[in-house]
This record gives sequence, C-alpha cells and structure tokens, in this order.
Amino acid sequence: MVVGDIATGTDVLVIGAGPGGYVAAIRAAQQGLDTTLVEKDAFGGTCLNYGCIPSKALITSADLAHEAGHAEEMGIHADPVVDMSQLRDWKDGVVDQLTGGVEKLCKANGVNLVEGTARFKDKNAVRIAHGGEGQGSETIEFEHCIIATGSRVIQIPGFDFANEQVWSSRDALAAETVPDDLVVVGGGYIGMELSTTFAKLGSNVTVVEMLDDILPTYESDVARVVRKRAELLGIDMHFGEGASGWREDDDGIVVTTETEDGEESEYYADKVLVAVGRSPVTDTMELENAGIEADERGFIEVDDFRRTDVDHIYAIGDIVADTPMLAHVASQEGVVAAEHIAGEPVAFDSQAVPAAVFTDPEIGTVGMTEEEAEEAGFTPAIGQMPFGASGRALTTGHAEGFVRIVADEDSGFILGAQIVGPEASELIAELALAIEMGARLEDVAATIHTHPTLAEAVMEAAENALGQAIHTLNR
Amino acid sequence: MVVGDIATGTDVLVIGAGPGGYVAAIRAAQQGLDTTLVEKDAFGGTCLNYGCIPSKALITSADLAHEAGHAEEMGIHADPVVDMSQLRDWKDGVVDQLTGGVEKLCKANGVNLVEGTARFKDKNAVRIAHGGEGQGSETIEFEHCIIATGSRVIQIPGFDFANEQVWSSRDALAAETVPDDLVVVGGGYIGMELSTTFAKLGSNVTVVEMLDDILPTYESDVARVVRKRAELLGIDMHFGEGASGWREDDDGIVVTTETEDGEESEYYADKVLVAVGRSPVTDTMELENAGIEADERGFIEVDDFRRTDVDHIYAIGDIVADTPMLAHVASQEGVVAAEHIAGEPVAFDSQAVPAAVFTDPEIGTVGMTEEEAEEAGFTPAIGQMPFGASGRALTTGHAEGFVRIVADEDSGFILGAQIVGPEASELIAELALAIEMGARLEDVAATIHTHPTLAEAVMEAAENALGQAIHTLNR
Amino acid sequence: KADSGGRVFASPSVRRLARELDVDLASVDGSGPSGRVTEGDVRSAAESAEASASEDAGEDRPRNVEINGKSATAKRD
Ligand SMILES: Cc1cc2nc3c(=O)[nH]c(=O)nc-3n(C[C@H](O)[C@H](O)[C@H](O)COP(=O)(O)OP(=O)(O)OC[C@H]3O[C@@H](n4cnc5c(N)ncnc54)[C@H](O)[C@@H]3O)c2cc1C
Ligand SMILES: Cc1cc2nc3c(=O)[nH]c(=O)nc-3n(C[C@H](O)[C@H](O)[C@H](O)COP(=O)(O)OP(=O)(O)OC[C@H]3O[C@@H](n4cnc5c(N)ncnc54)[C@H](O)[C@@H]3O)c2cc1C
Repeated sequence: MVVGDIATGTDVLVIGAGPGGYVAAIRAAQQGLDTTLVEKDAFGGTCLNYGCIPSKALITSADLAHEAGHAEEMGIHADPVVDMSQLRDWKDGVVDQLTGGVEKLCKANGVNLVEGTARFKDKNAVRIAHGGEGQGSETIEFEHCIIATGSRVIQIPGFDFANEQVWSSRDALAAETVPDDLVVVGGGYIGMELSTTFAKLGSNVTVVEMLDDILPTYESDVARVVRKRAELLGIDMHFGEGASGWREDDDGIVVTTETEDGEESEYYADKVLVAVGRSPVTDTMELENAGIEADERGFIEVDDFRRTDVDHIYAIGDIVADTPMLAHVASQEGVVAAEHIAGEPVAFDSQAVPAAVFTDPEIGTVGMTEEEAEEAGFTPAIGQMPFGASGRALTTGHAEGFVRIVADEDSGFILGAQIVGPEASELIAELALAIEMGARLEDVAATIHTHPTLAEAVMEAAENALGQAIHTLNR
Repeated sequence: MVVGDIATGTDVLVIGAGPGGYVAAIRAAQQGLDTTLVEKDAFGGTCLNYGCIPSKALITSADLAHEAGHAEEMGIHADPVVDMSQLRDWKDGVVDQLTGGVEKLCKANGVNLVEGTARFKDKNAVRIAHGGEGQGSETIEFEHCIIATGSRVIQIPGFDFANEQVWSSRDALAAETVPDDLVVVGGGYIGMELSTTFAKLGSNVTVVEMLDDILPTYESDVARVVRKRAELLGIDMHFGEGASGWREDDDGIVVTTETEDGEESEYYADKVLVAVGRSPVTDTMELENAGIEADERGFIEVDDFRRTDVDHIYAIGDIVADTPMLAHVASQEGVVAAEHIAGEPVAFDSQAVPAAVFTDPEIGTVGMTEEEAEEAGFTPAIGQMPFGASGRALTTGHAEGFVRIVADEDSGFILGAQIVGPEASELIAELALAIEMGARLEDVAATIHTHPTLAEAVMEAAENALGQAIHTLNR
Repeated sequence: KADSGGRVFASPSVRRLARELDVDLASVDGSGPSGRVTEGDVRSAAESAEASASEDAGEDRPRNVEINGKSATAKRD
C-alpha cells in the first residue's frame, strides 16, 4: 500500500468492491485495461459480507434443522439442536472463503487493489483516504471511473441501530444467540427471509408491516403461499401498522406500532429487527466535484451503457436509478460498463431480470406479470402448474406453490414467469433464458424435461397455456 | 368393466399405462380421438409404482436424515432415527396420490380405461384378458395402436428374485427393514441410487460391478465425484467382478463373485440387490399376430414418428430401440405418436435428451460430451465451473462437482452439458432448453442469472468457454 | 449455413413450422446468429418453393402439403 500523498494513474478506477465493482474490475482487466479497485471496508461488499451470502448460509442451517425436526410423516424422528456459535463459525468460514476468492481473482486478473475511501477531487481524480492513523492518502487519476458504492440500510426514527436491542439485517446475520421473541419491522424480502430463519431457529416472530400484505412487490397469490407457510411456522403478522417506537421493559423491550388511524399496539420482544429497505450510498464521495448529481432519493441516472451525465464516469449496482437493487443486476451492469469502456458493442438490454426470495417456499420471478403484460399491450396467455401435481415435488415433501408462465397469446412469446415453491430460485433460470432467447410456449413445451424433476412443472405450465397440459386440467 | 367376450372399437388403443402410455392416451384424447388405454397391473407403470417415484421418495427421506445427522459443522446436532414403516407409508401415499391422479386425468380427458392384458389378434384387434377368475375377455378393434409395454428387470443366473434374500429394485423400494449388510450387484444408475440410499439409512453396502467404474455410461470425471462421495459414505466398491452365485449362511447369505481371470471373492450380506439392467417387454403380447418383429434384444424399431413397420401401429417408451430407457423419453414419444395420429406436424426430433441420476451428488447430462462432439465433427470449446467457486453451493454445504458445457468453437452453439453436483437434475433443464433453441455460449453468458443460485454456475461455465469467467480462472 | 455435423440449429417451434410447411430445414440458409434458422427463413423458403411450384404449374394457388395423410394448406403471411 502507498503511504503519503502521491499521485498514480489508471485506465479504469472502480470505487467499491461489491458484486458490481469487483465484477466490473475483473472484466475491465480481462479486456486489457489497467484497472484499480478501491474498497473502504471488505471485498465482496454488502452481498458477500452482510447480505446474500451470510443470509443464505443461515437459511440452509435453519431449514435443515427445522425440516429434520418436522419430518415424522416421512419416518424421521429427530430433535435437532442448533449451536449458534458453531453456525456462525461455519457461516463466517463461507464468507471468508468467498471474499478471499474475490481478492485472489482480482489479483489473478491483474486488478490493482487499494484499501481506502475514495472521494472525487474533480472529473479525473479521486483522493483515497486510507483507513488507519498515519496511513495518509493518495490521489488516483483515471481515464474512466465506475462508481459502485452500493447501499446502506435505512434507519427509521426512534430505532437507532447503535442500541443493541435494535437490529439491522447485518446485526441479525451476526447474532450470537437466538432471541426468544423477535419483532421484525418490514415484511419485504429481507424481513421475511430473516423472519422465517429465526422462526425456524426457535424465535417467536412478530412481523409488523405498514402495507396490507407481506412481499408487497409480488402478486398476491404468490405472496399468499409464503404467508400461509409463515403462519404455519407460527409467525404472527400484523398489517397496516407502522413501528412508532420502543422502550426497555423488565428484561426485554416493548415495540409500539401505530395504524393510519392512530390505533396503537405493543409487542414484547428481546430484539427488534428493522428491515424497511436500503438507500444508495452517493452522499459520501463528493460526487459534485466530478459534476455528477444524484436524484432526490440519492440514485444516479445512467444510460444504456451505465454512463452518468459525465461521459467517462459510469455508475452500477444499488446506486443506479431504475434497476432493482440486486447483486446479479449489479454484476451485469459491471460487465456492461467495463466492456463499454473497452469498446465492446454491449448495452444493458436484458429483456428479463430474474429475482429470488429465499423464504419458505422460495419465490422466483422474471419478466412481466399478467397485469404488466396487459399494460404493455399484449393479450396475455397464462399457463399454470401447481406443484401439488408434480411427482418430484411430492417426493420431496414440498408441494406448495405453482409455476406460472405469462406469454403473448398471438405470438406465443414468453414474457414472464412467477414461481413460488421448492427451488423456485433455480427454476427461474430456464425461464430467464427462454425470455432472452425469444422462446415461445411451444419451445418450452417441446423441450424434454427430465423426470422426475421440479423443472417439469415449467414445461407443464407452458403446455397449460397452450391447452395441452398432461398433469393438470387445462383451462 | 366389460364382462364376457364382446367386441368394441376405438380410434386409438394404447397398451400399457406407464409414462409412455398414459401420456400418449391423454394427448390422443385431447386431440379429439376416441382413445382406450389398457393396463394389466397398475396405472402409472414402472415409473410411478416401482421406479422413479418411490425411489426418489426414499432418497429424500434418507438424505434428510443423513444430512441432519452429519451437520455439526453448520451447528446442527441431531441423531435422527428413521422408522421404515412410517417411511413406507409416506412413500406409498405419494405413489397412490400420483397413480390416482393419472387415472383421474385420463378420465377427465375422456380416455376409456380398461384393466387387463392385451394380446394382438391381428393387425387391427387385440384380445384383452381380464385379471380375475371369471372376468372373461374382450376384443378391441382399433384404427391405430400405440404399444407402451415398458420393461422388466433383468434376472441373472443363480439369482432368482423369488428368494426373499434376492432383491430386485422393486423389492428394495418396498423393503420393510434396512438390512445391516447389503450387496448390490451392478453399479449403474439404479444400483448406485439404491446403494446411496441404503448406506444413508444405515446399511453396510458393498457394490460389485463387472466394469472398472461405477456409472459406466458417464464420463470418468463425472463418475469420480459420485464414487468419492460413495466412499465417504462407507460404500465398498469392487470392480471387475461379476456375481456368480450366493448361498445361505448362519443368519445371512454369502455372495460370491468372479473376476475375468476366475479369481473368486465372497461377501457376507443379509440381502443381495441385483440391478444389472432392464429388458423390453415385447414377448408377451403376440406381436407377430400384428406383423411386428422385435430385434434380437427385444426392442422395436420405429421411425421419426414412432411408427413401427406396420404403419398404423406405434411403439414408445422402454421398448423402443435407439432411445434411452427413461420416463421422460417415453412421455415425449407418447406425445409424438398421439399427435402424429391426429395429423399434427410433429416428429421425435429432440436435439437434446436430458438424463439425471439421483445419487449424492446428483448427475444431470444433456446432449454431447466433448468426445461425442469431436466424433460428430465439431471442434469443441469446453467451459467448466466448479461448484467449489459457487457462493450458493458453499452456502448449502454442498460444493462438490462442476458444470461443464460443450459447445462448437466456431459457431458458439451449445452441444451438450454435464453437471455433477447439487440439484444437477434441475440445473440441466436450462441447458436442454439452450440446446433445443440453438443458443450460443454468448446467449447463456449474457442472460442474467439470479444471485445467489447454483444456476449461476451454468452461466459461469459458458463464460469460461468464452475465456470470460469471473469466478474461476479462464483456461 | 448452420449445419455443422449435419445438424441444423433451429428452435422446436421453427422445426415444427418447417414440417408444417414442408420445408427441408437442411436446405434453408439461416439468417440468425451463426446461421441459426429462424421462423422468417422457413416462411420465405416455403414462399419461394411455392412461387416456383406455381410457376411450374402455371397457376397461383396455395399448395397442399401431405402430412401423414392429412392435408394441410401452406399459408402465406
Ligand atoms: C440481508 C441482505 C440480503 C440480501 N440478499 C440478496 C439476495 O439474495 N440476492 C440479491 O441479488 N441481492 C441480495 N441483497 C442485495 C445485495 O446485497 C445488493 O444488491 C448488492 O450487494 C449490491 O451490490 P453493489 O456492488 O452495488 O454494492 P455493495 O455490495 O453494497 O458494495 C458497495 C461497496 O462499496 C464500498 N464503498 C462505498 N463507498 C465507498 C467509497 N467512497 N470508497 C471506497 N469504497 C466504498 C462499500 O464498502 C461496499 O463494500 C441482499 C442484501 C441484504 C442486506
Ligand atoms: C428403480 C427405478 C428407478 C428409475 N428411476 C428413473 C428416473 O429417475 N428417471 C427416469 O426417467 N426413469 C427412471 N426409471 C425408468 C422408468 O421407470 C422407465 O423408463 C419408464 O417407466 C418407461 O415407461 P414406459 O411407459 O415405457 O413403461 P412402463 O413404465 O414400464 O409401463 C409399461 C406398462 O405396461 C403394462 N403392460 C405391459 N404389457 C402389457 C400388456 N400386454 N397389456 C396391458 N398392459 C401391459 C405394464 O404393466 C406397465 O404398467 C427407473 C426405473 C426403475 C426400475
């Protein structure tokens, strides 16, 4: 590392080493560009350190323990006990392996790694403040810059994460013990993934959500499958209530909520997890010095190549307006930005951005819903296959949910899909490819799908839309 | 049911209600054809009653119990006990639900169901012998016939399934108790699926295989991943040995084997499972009366529309020469035959027939191997992604194996894929669609894949073949 | 032409359309990426076959295609 204030230069400077930034840096280096990646905290960003990866590790263990303890029906008698400190060690080991891998991959591809916080000096240079005492700072001049500074958790009034009773998702993922009683504020995907996880680990979980259902960005019949299961897991859900405050009480806390009409409720808990969303990190690197302005919510507007208003400065990932805050979107935007700088004929023109929620069961969606297809002027043809009619689903003991495919009635082109059920996160991949390839219902229906698999349900849904399903009655 | 010998007529007569026959019958009825389906034993055939479905149900339970008992690393402490009679009840319940569903679906689509054994009287009629005493028989005349009589287990000299110590796969799936010591003759996919299952349920398993590896139809690096895991599960594998006989001994049996050089070995066991393959059932319905001849191994030759030499008689499923003996192949052939009879412009022209093995880990393959691509005159471009570099795989605790994609170097068209690892049976679906659609490496690489999922490894393998992988070093 | 190894690259729906219109896929020049055969390629192949057929016959009417004994009419778009 460079000590003192000296100036170096680079073709491509990438700020932030999350799934947006590190992917952009590796791809830029692969294109033969001299690339520097600056990170102020931990390689891998939110996703690898405090998000996608640790959450999925916790979910795996909670699922396995819970499932094994509730499988008398299939002959399994067990009373699993989860040792949280072992679980944390394992989860941390997975994170370390992956973040270490990112660092190695960056180096192997020739990316220069710099630890420190970047702030724009002007349109062509940043100053990097190195962390510790006396570490000094340096200036890096760049030809092109890719900003990938990600997002931070939103804090709501009265709930300061500095209190040990108030958890952010990051705190929840680092929990040392399982709280007996947990209140979760926010029924979005992060709130519901963590509610499910802690319920399976043994907490009494209460979810309070301002809107009138969990997972409000999903269709109600999709959310319903997850809500029903959450109810069976003993999760207590309260809708139309906003968290208004909390106070200490005996050996726990009391969380108060308020409806629109001012009706108050109180919930006893050990911890309160606030998961009401994330906001872009664009206010700490003196963007204005580079001539870039964020919108009123902090997001940055970009073009098809992820260029900001300042042509040689790109923005990707959670800070970008108009694309969802998801790791794989950040990575794809990183690839597009890096290749565009290298002069490749790329654009962010994905027809289909898949998304998954790792609740019980999982949700996987891609492209348009029926409503969106109608709004876009299509006459939607809908095909559905319940997992209850899937041989594979029944043999796994998980047969809730369905696959739905939305296509254009006239042309048969597949426009979107909603899956809720076992392995939905994986099953959606085939439909994302189908949409990108311009596949029609007929193409998916005519493709042989292995028996017995859950993926057969995708084929059956396509057949159902064509009025030709075998394992479900056609509409 | 009709009693006595009366003659009825039908447009389409389907013989055998396995995944070939019942699918053919439903599709024929959907096309408006008067359709009759004859079954002598159980609706759903081998697959639903004695094959795919019960085996996967057993595997689920064995996996869950075994995993929960071996997850200290992720903090889970459990000592699961499996109650075989409960497990059997659950498995039988799943089978009943599915076979009942098949019957309902046939009826709902207007298929006439007949219970009995069909034998050809001539080119246009079969005689049906009804099961029980005094049930009589009937003659059914047909315009078109689809033969879907499936296959039966192969018996080897000296191992008569009539002995309670000698198990066929069907006996193994109906086991009332878990044998302490089990010898499995045959390391093919059925042998290995059942070996793994019983090892996880607590048996000491010994596999004897004549060839020099398990899963001989798979590439050695694919089989190797399963073999290594089988070793860790304590399965004892002996290659180059053929089972020559068995005898009773104290309270068990002794199985003897012989190498090519005549070297003998003996293995102590409670049961011996013989799983050396299946042969087509074409010798019991007096095919010659219809003018059809099976080949020397009992298979029937068909054309692209699954027509036999006798134009209006079709053959599908396990009895067909040249296509693999798999349930989903049988179903697809059933669809083709039924639609061809109805005059639709179909053909069995699948570019890609996927197959899965439900071992630990699973195998999923589709299309060509590298070697096959070379033989077909392509210059193969190979891309690989180890699950050890997949974030999702690490968070599930299952990171053995890899995804390999075989493409044509010049055009980029994807020709095949081999996956061994977690959910390989599901992941292969995307690649089957890719091949059918004529997708190129670039198409799969540019399709956004949800993070964190195993399906990302498919994308990475495509990127690797293009020299652009992010999470693994490019060759 | 996308037929390395004697193989034509085209989606299932395009292959089905080719059968419906009685077009031999192997003889179609694919206009898709790397020569993949598209729906448009098959339709124009069918149209030019139809044009030359009607030239030969000296009349302009839809051609009947025999598929499994059932006749289908090749349609113009
Ligand atoms: C609990 C949780 C679960 C999630 N689960 C999923 C999931 O399953 N799937 C999914 O797709 N998404 C998930 N997400 C969202 C996902 O984590 C983000 O979409 C993703 O991390 C965004 O990537 P990014 O590269 O834009 O930003 P980040 O990953 O946030 O990375 C930004 C990096 O920039 C660094 N940085 C910021 N400012 C500076 C500066 N001035 N100088 C130097 N470095 C700086 C930060 O330290 C950080 O490391 C989850 C998020 C959370 C919180
Ligand atoms: C243990 C095991 C596991 C398997 N696992 C898988 C797997 O995971 N995936 C997979 O794809 N395949 C699997 N298979 C193979 C699969 O079961 C067969 O490929 C499939 O069943 C073939 O379907 P079919 O319709 O051709 O014949 P079958 O399913 O064998 O059905 C034929 C039917 O015809 C009936 N019949 C026969 N003769 C007459 C007659 N003269 N009159 C009336 N009825 C008659 C029989 O009673 C039977 O019901 C497995 C097989 C076994 C044994």
